[in-house]
Amino acid sequence: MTDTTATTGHRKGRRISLHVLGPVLALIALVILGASLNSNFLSYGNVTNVLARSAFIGIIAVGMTFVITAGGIDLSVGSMAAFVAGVMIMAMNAMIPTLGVGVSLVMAGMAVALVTGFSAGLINGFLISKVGIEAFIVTLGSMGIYRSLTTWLADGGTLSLNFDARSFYRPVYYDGLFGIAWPIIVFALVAILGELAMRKTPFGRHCAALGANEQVAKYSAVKVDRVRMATYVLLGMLVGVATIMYVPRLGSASGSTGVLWELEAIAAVIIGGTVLKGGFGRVWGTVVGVLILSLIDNILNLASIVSPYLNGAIQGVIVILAVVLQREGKSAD
Amino acid sequence: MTDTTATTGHRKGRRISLHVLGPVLALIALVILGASLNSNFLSYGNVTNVLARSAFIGIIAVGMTFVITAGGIDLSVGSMAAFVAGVMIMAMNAMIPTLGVGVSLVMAGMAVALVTGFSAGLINGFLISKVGIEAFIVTLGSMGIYRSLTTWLADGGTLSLNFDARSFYRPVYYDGLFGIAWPIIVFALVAILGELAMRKTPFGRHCAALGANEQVAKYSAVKVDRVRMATYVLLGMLVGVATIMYVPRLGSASGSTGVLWELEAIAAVIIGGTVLKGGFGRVWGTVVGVLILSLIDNILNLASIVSPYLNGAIQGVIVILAVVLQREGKSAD
Amino acid sequence: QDESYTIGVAIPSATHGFMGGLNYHARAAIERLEATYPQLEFVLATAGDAAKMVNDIEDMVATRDIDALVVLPFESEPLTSPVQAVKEQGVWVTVVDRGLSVEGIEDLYVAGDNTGFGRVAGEYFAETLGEGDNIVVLRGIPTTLDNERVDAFNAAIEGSGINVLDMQHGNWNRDDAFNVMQDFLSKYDDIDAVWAADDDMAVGVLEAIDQAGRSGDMWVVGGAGMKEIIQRMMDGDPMLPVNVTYPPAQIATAIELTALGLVSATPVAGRFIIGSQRITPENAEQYYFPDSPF
Amino acid sequence: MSAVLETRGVTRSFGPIEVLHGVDFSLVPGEVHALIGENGAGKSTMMKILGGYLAPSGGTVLLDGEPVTFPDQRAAEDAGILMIHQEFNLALQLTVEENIFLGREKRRGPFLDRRAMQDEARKLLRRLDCHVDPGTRVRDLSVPNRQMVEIARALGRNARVLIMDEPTAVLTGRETDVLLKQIERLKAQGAAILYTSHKLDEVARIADRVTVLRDGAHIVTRAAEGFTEHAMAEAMVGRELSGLFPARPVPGDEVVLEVEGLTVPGHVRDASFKLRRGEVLGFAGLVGAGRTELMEGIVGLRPATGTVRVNGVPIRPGSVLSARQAGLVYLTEDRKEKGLLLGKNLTENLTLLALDRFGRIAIDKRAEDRALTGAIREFDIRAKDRRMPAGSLSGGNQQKLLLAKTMLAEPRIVIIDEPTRGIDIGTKQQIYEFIAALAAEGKSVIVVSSELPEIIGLSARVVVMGRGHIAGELTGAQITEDAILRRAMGVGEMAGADA
Ligand SMILES: Nc1ncnc2c1ncn2[C@@H]1O[C@H](COP(=O)(O)OP(=O)(O)OP(=O)(O)O)[C@@H](O)[C@H]1O
Ligand SMILES: Nc1ncnc2c1ncn2[C@@H]1O[C@H](COP(=O)(O)OP(=O)(O)OP(=O)(O)O)[C@@H](O)[C@H]1O
Ligand SMILES: [Mg+2]
Ligand SMILES: [Mg+2]
Repeated sequence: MTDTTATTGHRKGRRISLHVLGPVLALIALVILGASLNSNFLSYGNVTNVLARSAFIGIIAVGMTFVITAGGIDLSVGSMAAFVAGVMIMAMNAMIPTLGVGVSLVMAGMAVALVTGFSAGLINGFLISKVGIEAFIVTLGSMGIYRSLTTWLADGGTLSLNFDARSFYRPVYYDGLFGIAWPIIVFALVAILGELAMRKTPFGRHCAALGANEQVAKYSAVKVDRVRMATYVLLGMLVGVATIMYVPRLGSASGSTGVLWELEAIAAVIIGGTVLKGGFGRVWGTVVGVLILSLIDNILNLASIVSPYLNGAIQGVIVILAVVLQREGKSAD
Repeated sequence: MTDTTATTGHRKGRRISLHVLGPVLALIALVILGASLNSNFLSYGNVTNVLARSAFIGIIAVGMTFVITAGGIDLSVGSMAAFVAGVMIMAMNAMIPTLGVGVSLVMAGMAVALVTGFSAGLINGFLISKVGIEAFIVTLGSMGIYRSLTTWLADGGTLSLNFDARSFYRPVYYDGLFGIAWPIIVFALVAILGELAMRKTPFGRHCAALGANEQVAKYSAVKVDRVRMATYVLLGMLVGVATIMYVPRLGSASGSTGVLWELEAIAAVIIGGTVLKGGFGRVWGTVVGVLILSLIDNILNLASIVSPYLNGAIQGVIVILAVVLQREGKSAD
Repeated sequence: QDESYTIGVAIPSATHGFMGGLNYHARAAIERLEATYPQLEFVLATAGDAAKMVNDIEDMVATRDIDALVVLPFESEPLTSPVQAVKEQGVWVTVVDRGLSVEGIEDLYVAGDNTGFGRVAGEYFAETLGEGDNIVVLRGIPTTLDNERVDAFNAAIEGSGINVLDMQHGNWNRDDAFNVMQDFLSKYDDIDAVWAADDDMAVGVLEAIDQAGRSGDMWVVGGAGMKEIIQRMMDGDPMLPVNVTYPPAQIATAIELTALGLVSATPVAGRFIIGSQRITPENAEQYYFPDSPF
Repeated sequence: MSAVLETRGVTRSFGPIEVLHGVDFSLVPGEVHALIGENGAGKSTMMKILGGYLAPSGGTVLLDGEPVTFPDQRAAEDAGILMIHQEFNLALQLTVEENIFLGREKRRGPFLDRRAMQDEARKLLRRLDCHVDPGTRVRDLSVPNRQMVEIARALGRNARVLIMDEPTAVLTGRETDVLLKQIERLKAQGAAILYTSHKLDEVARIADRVTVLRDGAHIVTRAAEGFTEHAMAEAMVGRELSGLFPARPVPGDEVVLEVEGLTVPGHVRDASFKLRRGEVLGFAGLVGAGRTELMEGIVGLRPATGTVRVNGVPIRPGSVLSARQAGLVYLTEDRKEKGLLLGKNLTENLTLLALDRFGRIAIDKRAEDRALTGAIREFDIRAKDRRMPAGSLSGGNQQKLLLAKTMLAEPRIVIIDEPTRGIDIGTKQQIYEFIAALAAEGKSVIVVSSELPEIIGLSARVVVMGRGHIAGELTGAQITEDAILRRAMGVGEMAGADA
């Protein structure tokens, strides 16, 4: 067995470079492709659009990186986002009479979103780490639960934020600082903090240890349950943050909000080089993964070279190709 | 030493029993619930309906059990089923002028379905085991590819089997032998063969070994790549078989055929007690899992006690509850 | 008299605004009818795909002994044989909106007018725009229904010289439409009008245009008369000159007619096509239903 | 007699580093050939090359005089070459029987012949005097029993050449005897056996020839006859060795750890003992006596009832962290599954247990680096590259890393389960000195070991366990192999005890 790991170790030098470069190369290739297809691709407006849109999935995917690194999975994030958005909108609408439309209303809304996300994450985390149910099942279940609660809250339709409140809140998506839109700033902040947490803090280490070998983590005095729980709670909070950025964009939420976000977030994490079975995670890789996924969509819209029916196929091929570049890393898993 | 083994044996007995009983208990509880809600629940008609419709997901889930046991995952099965159905329908329509409507047409259609499923599985398997790309990514990619190829083949609409051919083919879903519908017979056959293959053949053992520890399997002269490939090919073939049962039922395929089947199949496998990270699989458990999922839908239709918006939530809760019963098995993973 | 009936209602689940409205109207109609006619019982099932809808219908027949079925087929082709089988068991069948692929199965057909939906919009474009004007189109989820609408739209603008720059799928979804429109705006400097083919998508499109600061450059035609959009039209929003009806309330009509047919001797069989109307700021008030979720 | 397996000038590099430098070696039928050397000398690497698990970077391997390259495992197995790995090669989720026959399943028609396999598995294990049920999952076996399964697997596959990499490292004397008997039997049947062990007495007992490796180079091959243990040790280490055990430190009076009525369900009944400041307390017993489980129960790794007091203060049951905060730390016997993260680098492994010492919010990487430097120096960890994953260290060096990891937590009481498993004689001496020094500093040490000489040489007091309870306690001159074994087997306590 020494050999095993040994061989891997031997390859590692070479692999790490490819493992690291793979997604980055894919990203660069996409940027070049985009720029050559359309001169507006690198325009300020387009770049801002793509980055700002990536922010929701991106913020969630950063949290997902921790969950997956610690050997878990969360399928509920998309519907959790819809639910959090719905609750936030309803709460804000309900608070207008008391708080009026203003900063305090927005702050209260944000607090509601964070608390709801936190609680949702806590419930997932509790069922997984304390009750001990397989994460896949818990989050598959809660995915259905949040999705249908949202539809129910919206009475099958759309929950919309009061028009005045929305106009007041809108700049949180569309404005920014020094010409950089808020969602981009928040995403960057979350990514940087996430990267630091993963690489520089005991929490990040513990996540990786837990995902690599739970027994070893336990024998090393890591509070396994607590760390696992924390990953889900963190993810829930980040879903809350993503929602705070999402609601001012269109001011509404419905049962179809956030459909398939979970898959996109997980895909971004894996494309970024995090190991699906846990034990190794890379936040900046996730950011690259998110950007790759957003760019593919953007380029397909900008290019219109093929039948739109085939967009999905092209997406699929590019995703696979992006990962082929890092296939040398296979043995690491 | 004697003490030791005795203890171990003792523990095992308790654990296995809960692990085993969990899903079965959940199934029994659902049957009792259903029967108490509606007197027609146990009628021949309803039982046949539920079993026959479980057959598609069930047949696929049996294949998925092998893939997951061997440490893999396949997200593409739903869209693969749509694609196979589309190709089968187009092929049958194209062959009517030469073969006429008759047994030979149906046989030819079935052969097309099997070959298409086989090839699709082979491609997945090849990319995963030979090229060495993460299964999650390959099958996420091929999920998009098959889905959009189907839409493209159908030109955005629906591919329909020629009406005469459909009338001829229809009994393959609706008729049966000794009052048992064909899909039920085929499902039962697939399940029994699957159970035998998993428990009684070297192939099943090798799947488990591969999922448990790839290096060990390799060092034990198991042909790791070939076994892994075989699981995906088997799954592809079973998708073909499921499609053969599906087409006579609905006679058509479109981009929305088989949406979320992958999630349902995976959920059935996990509910049945197979370990998501590989190393242990149980085909009969999967069958129980599939039945649980079908029954939940059926019961929700029987009862109409709640807002249909909340169906998803009830489903989610039941799925989680079904698995809580086997949480004692956690340590076994 | 004291004979009771069960009516099964099978509709797609509320995955986008229009279907949300449809679900709302279905439930509202059922509540109303249950209150009025105690001898009526309803089974409502919503499905996310065609196979699930067939399952639901099978369950209704096998376990609930329905006397009538109101179905809005998720897709026409796959539902045809199962509904036919239901019909053969002597159950009254009402088909809503999307026709079955074999004629003459249903007793009652209540539908919106998909061709009209595309045509009415297209006619407005042809009237208002001329040679060399540029438009972009956001399509729905790839389905036969979407194809019909787009084909009719294309037919209506044919010969007008209007230049369709691009068509992409916005999947009847606000977020998708927002993204697609953002990209259209990056890609094309000169867009005169947008056909968003659905008011949910129109919401996303308007937001994207607003963000790009090009509100003055183009107008948008959505469809199906969502209340927020109608309200904006009533307020005279220049970006929303017209809208086209495609009432989600048609399901209520269908359910009510079916119920009526069971409890009374009123002959209700036949075809009711609810044509697509052009909504203008002037007549918008007629189409404004503040209580509907859509 | 001509060699079955031979190497000529075999080299092997991992990346840029060469770990075997042109080794010539031969193995003839009917001999037991021992390969000895320090940790990291290249024994396992050499064995893996011979066993077809690793390809040499240079030189040739000859089978029956013909050069061969084995494309994979199967090829080597087909040629009758089998290997027992130093680190286990078992799939934990599978059962004993499944592991033994993995890749070689017996079948009847297309189906497995489970009955035949179960029977044969049982027979093989019985030959090793090991009574685990073939249907047990390997995960539920103790480390020594896993080793037995590993051995049984190799025995079951009629080997012409049997390569055994430290098969006895985890076994007690009794099981070792059983194994050595089996080796004699195979030898008599004409098999060639390549054998490694750090227990030089075993080598002297069964080897016909001995080859010494040092730093990847071949030093000498000679007949075992007349090659004393002392000479072997010196040939390995390349310098003079003094006495193995340091002087036993004198314990103080103050009780630092008090275990009272500890029961670990299914494993240990009602165990009570005390540990004093500056004491080295030995725990002896046969395999399965429950020593490991008792220790795991004490530090909160297993559900247990009873009380554990550190310096008079009870620690929270079930919490490893609070045990550690009270200064009580346990070093596991199962380094691969419970000790080290094999895919992670040395630093991450080293600091995992004591991570809170490297910054609460951000980890001080520079301090970690210094800790690694210190650990490498203090424990003589031979890593060719500081960034290599722990799994690439030689077995003995992994054990040293594990020790370093435990010590980094600066425990006041340390429980070491099998401290010198797989460690070469030179380093053993260092570790013994280290343990004695710890005690001399006023720390307390519990040594759980299956090597009686180690227990006897180190401890001032020995607790003997048998069948899940404490069977006796020996101090001073009472501590002899015989006395320990008698208590462990329950002789005198229970007439005719068989275990
Ligand atoms: N995969 C690998 N990558 C890098 N170095 C390796 C690898 N495998 C082994 N080595 C190095 O090769 C050297 C020899 O290791 P080997 O395992 O053969 O030693 P050994 O003699 O068996 O030692 P021990 O007695 O500790 O088991 C060591 O320095 C080890 O770190
Ligand atoms: N995780 C587990 N689940 C069930 N049984 C276990 C588990 N771990 C160990 N056992 C059982 O407990 C018994 C006692 O373990 P073990 O042999 O390690 O005791 P010990 O006294 O520490 O012996 P030694 O230290 O010599 O190995 C083992 O034989 C094993 O069967
Ligand atoms: Mg070694
Ligand atoms: Mg032990």
